[in-house]
Amino acid sequence: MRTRNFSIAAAMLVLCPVLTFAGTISGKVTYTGTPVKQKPISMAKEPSCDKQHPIPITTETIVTGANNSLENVVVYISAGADDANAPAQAVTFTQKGCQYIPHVIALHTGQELHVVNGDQTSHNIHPMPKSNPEWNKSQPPGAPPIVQKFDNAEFISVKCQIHPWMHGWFAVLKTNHYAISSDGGSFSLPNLPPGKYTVTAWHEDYGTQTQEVTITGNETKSIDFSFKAKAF
Amino acid sequence: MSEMSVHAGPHAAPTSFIRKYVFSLDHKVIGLQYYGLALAAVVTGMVLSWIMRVHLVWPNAPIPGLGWLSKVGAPGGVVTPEYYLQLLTMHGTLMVFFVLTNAPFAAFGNYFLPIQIGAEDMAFPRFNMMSFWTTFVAFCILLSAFFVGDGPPLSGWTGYAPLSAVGADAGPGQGIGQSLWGISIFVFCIASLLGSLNFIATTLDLRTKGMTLSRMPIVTWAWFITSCIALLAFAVLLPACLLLILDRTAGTSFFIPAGLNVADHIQPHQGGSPLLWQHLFWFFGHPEVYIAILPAIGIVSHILICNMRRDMLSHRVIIYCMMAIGFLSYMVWGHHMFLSGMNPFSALVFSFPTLMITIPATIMTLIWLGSLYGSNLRINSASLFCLGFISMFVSGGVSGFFLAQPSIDIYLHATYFVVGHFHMVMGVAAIMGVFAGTYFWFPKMTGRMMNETLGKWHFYLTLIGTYAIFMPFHYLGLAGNVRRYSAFQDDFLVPLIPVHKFITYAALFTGAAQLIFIFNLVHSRFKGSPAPPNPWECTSLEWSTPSSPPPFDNFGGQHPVVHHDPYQYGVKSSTGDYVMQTSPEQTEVAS
Amino acid sequence: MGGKVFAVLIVVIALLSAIPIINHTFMGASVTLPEDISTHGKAIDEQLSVTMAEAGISFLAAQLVLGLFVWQFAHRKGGPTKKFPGGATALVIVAFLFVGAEVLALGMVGSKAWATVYFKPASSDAMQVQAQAGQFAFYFRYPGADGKFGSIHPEKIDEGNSNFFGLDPENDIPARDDITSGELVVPANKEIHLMLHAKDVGHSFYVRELRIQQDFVPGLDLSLHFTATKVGKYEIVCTQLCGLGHYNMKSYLNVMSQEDFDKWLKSQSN
Amino acid sequence: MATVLQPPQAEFEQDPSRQPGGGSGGGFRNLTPNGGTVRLVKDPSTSPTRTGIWVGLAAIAMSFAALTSALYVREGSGYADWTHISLPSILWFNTLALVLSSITLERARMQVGACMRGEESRRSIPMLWLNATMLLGLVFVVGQYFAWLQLRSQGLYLPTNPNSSFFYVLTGVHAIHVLGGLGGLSRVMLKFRSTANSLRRSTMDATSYYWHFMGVLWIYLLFILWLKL
Repeated sequence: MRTRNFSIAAAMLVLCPVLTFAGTISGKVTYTGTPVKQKPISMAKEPSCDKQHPIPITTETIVTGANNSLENVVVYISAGADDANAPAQAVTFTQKGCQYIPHVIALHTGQELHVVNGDQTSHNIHPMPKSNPEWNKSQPPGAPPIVQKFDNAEFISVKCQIHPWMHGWFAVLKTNHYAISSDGGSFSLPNLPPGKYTVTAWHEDYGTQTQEVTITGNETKSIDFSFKAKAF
Repeated sequence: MSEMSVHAGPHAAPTSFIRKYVFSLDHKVIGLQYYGLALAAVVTGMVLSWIMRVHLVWPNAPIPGLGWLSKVGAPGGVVTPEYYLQLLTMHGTLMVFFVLTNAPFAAFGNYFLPIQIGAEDMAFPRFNMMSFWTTFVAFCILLSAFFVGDGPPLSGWTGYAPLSAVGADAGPGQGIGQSLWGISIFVFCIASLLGSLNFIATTLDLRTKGMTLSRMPIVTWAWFITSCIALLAFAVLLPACLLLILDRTAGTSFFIPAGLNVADHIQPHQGGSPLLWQHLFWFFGHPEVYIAILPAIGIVSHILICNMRRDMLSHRVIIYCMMAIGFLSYMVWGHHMFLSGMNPFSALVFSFPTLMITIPATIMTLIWLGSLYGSNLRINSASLFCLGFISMFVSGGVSGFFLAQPSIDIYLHATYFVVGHFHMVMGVAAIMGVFAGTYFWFPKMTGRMMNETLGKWHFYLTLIGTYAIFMPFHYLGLAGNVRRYSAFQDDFLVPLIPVHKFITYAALFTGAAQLIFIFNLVHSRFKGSPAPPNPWECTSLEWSTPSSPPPFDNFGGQHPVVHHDPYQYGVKSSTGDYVMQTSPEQTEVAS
Repeated sequence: MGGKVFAVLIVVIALLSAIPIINHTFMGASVTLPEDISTHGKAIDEQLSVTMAEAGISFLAAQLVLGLFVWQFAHRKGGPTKKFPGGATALVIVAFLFVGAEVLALGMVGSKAWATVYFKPASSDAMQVQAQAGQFAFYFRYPGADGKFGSIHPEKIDEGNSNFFGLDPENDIPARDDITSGELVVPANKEIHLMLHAKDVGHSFYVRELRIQQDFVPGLDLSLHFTATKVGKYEIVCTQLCGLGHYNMKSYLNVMSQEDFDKWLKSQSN
Repeated sequence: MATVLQPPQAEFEQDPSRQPGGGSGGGFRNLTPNGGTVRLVKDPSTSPTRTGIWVGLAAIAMSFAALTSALYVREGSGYADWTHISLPSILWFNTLALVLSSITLERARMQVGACMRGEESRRSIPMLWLNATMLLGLVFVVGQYFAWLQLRSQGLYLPTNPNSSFFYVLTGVHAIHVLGGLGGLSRVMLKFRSTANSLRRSTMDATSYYWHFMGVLWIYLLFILWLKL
């Protein structure tokens, strides 16, 4: 997961002085109950994308893995970590096959976001923030990346107006300590200096959960999050 | 309103440059200013149409320089879907309001109506000046939309609510851009009202001795009838724009119904009626078509008579036809709304008067053709464009047969058939009238002749080009090609793209041909051969002025006296085969 | 000289322009009109053909006469002008009698075709389907087993999560078995009663082969009814400017045999 | 090609001053009669000002017709938000003021006419009536403003409901037109007071037609508001 690797790298930059005692919080996100079946998406109206998906893809609101693991959950330090600056590197958000890749990205407030169109058709990127200015731009094929920043932390729903099934999320955070649960719902927040942390897990449909974790010295604390699946 | 009384006296000739050429009260200068404004607008509008045509057939091709011109609208020079619609909206608005309303009506009307009735100036010169400069302001407001926020509006020149009313949620340009559009049209309405008021009062009150209503040339009548139509039409669009602006800015709900979810934003409105906007707009919108075409009809008849060296079989019938059309134009607005949820019965109610308009239109055409028969037709740039006008008027007219019938409209509504129809009948035809007028009156306006050879080439290329562009539109429409699409992706549209390629080439070609005209205009203005006082041997008053261009008060401190009906041709007289309206000479009309 | 050039030019242009019309009218080769798959479309097509014949004839006649007269009378060396036989009166009478009668006839016949589409409401046993148009897609929904549509909550609309109509299955029982679809699937030879609902701005429902076009008017739920006679897939496009994605706003009308349709409906409901 | 000719012989009227009232077409001459002293005009012939004012009033009437028909369509739009609002009581007082102002203006017009015909030398009397009209006009406009305040105090603002929207729009647009009338009136007074005495009968008449029309228009609007809101 590119975002995560890079966030580790970023964290290293920030934390090199205390690297000797760097703790790690890692764990797994799971769900209980039966989540609603994700519906297949018909891309009939966009042939160039349709032919890229011989098996129709489904909506990505709830992505589950083996043994009840839940993916696309943003796990981050909501309190306790030093409020580092935004890293210089940009986060890239790609539109390919009329899908957002990845479905959820996390970035730091003020960090550069590059939106890239990898398709042969025009896309329209329309984030709907609450506390940041809203914008709505189209991107023809071959057009340069759209470069934007968000100054306030929030979770922003993103849509493509031309292809209404395209839906993604920008998790704009005040910290560089974040991870997005992937393959098997696992996550890991490395390079944490000793201290008391609040870890928050956010899911676009199931909401948020928090846990208190204390890191003393060079250790790896493991915590798990478990969300209750909604019937509808 | 009582403003008008004070200026109604003959005003002294100005001396300062500003008063002479900028804030001039002289109807001739104001007419030229209108002409210049229309020229600026038509060039802009044409360039926009070029960009659109190119984008349609090469959707992903970067257009050189465009990326620099509009970073948001065309990143890297590739036109975005919204930018296409924004260009389309601006093209329509510029052409309909600032070209088709200004050039044949305001420009030529201002210059020649007072002269043709033997007056020193308009009835209210200061109103006249205000009306031009208000139009200019409207023009600037509209163009400024290119440079604000995310660009001009994208809801088309008809600005259908709620798309035009809900604001930025509806897409790029629907924020401040759309507001500027509304304000611009609002201001334009005020200007047009002042203008028409001036035309009407002038025609009714400032006619010189002997210039009875029945002795006014056809074109004077055309301007007069047009100003009557415009007065009522713009008086309706004005409040409509006000309500639209209030919906956008003050949170009222005239046009916005409840429970709209636009781009995941629930709109804080309720109870408005989108159809209300359509009714108000088209009550203006359809008469507007005739505001564009009637002056052209007048100009063409006037010039044709002079070049046929005979009166029309009956030029009065043409005037009556124009009146009939003007009257009918207020009973047909619903034919734009057959499919927008009106009571299906009212569709028929609107359909019949629409079909009725065919009758006066046919009568006029027959009179033109019948008058050509046995005439001594002179072929020059002006008369050629008149003939071109007739051809276009017919071509665009017959396609009206189809659209006037609700049953066929079910299939053809909102296809390229409609686009072809109105571009031919109100776009190209009216513009041909303007070209004819320009070639015909240029000697009077500048004292120099235009180059005839260039003029004829300009005509032939324009005629071929415009047919090549707009005839295929009809067949695209019959194939169900939907209009206002920024790209053709649907399975049934892709096979039509070659036709669109052809049209694009034709459009570029025709546009290039207009450069001949621009060159001719500029070159002749300075280097053209000096014009005799009455180069076309025409009878109406504008050719009786002591000089070309006419002196400040048109007739050098004197007042012409009119003795004849406007078109005394084919007679034996001291001057040749015609008698000036101002000449006391009595002759037998030999016909 | 100039006159003759114009005359030739205008005649050539007129003939070239009219070739498709002539084909359509006299050779019976339709002008790119797609095949009609509706029960009411025939009347419209006939009306279109009649109109095209009349329009084509008047178009050609006018252009050719124009060319002829210009050819004949341009630059005659002076001399008295000839008057058109009958003069203005004759022409006016001709216009009134012929054109007047023609357009009136057109109007009358045409209004019959219009009436077949719009004047009689959908029959009671017509299959009810709801269509929703929004920026920039069509969605369709079938009432499901209970034959009732769940109510629409605009604020609950979430296309990213396939809740196109803003249904609330949690609290709204009829909504639970509603079947929503991205394309309009209908059985052949059965009357469909389509209820149009606009989510945001104005849109329009246009299927060329069905000879149907009707606007979606926000706040005003219109409805139309049709019977498709031929199995196949046909494009539904939006013809009312609705925003930046207008060109891309389309869906499919999928006409199936009754049994295929039942299968499809079953596959959707579970 | 155009053959070059001598300028055609045309007859021109040499004496620009013409007696007023020429039936065949007007011309500026009618406005500046022999001697140029405007006061001597007894019965001014048709002047563009008179025509113009009627044309202008036609346009205004059309605009308000459009607005009121919009009101009817909006009411019939089928959405149940057409809530009755009670008209501010002060409107009746304003109406009275406007009607009175029309009467005073008519009085003033007669007096001015008398002055112009020289039958009345003192200009103070017409001025008195003109001032009265001016005052009543101002009373009306201020009264309308108070009417708005009354509505606002009931929590009815422009966007509150269609009825309040239409109330503000109709009264607002009308008030703007009345202000225009007041402007015209003040110009009439200035001209009448000025030593040059450049006031024309047509100006006086046009202004008063406009003013009366504003009164009639207001009564029509009041009726619509009373009927519909």
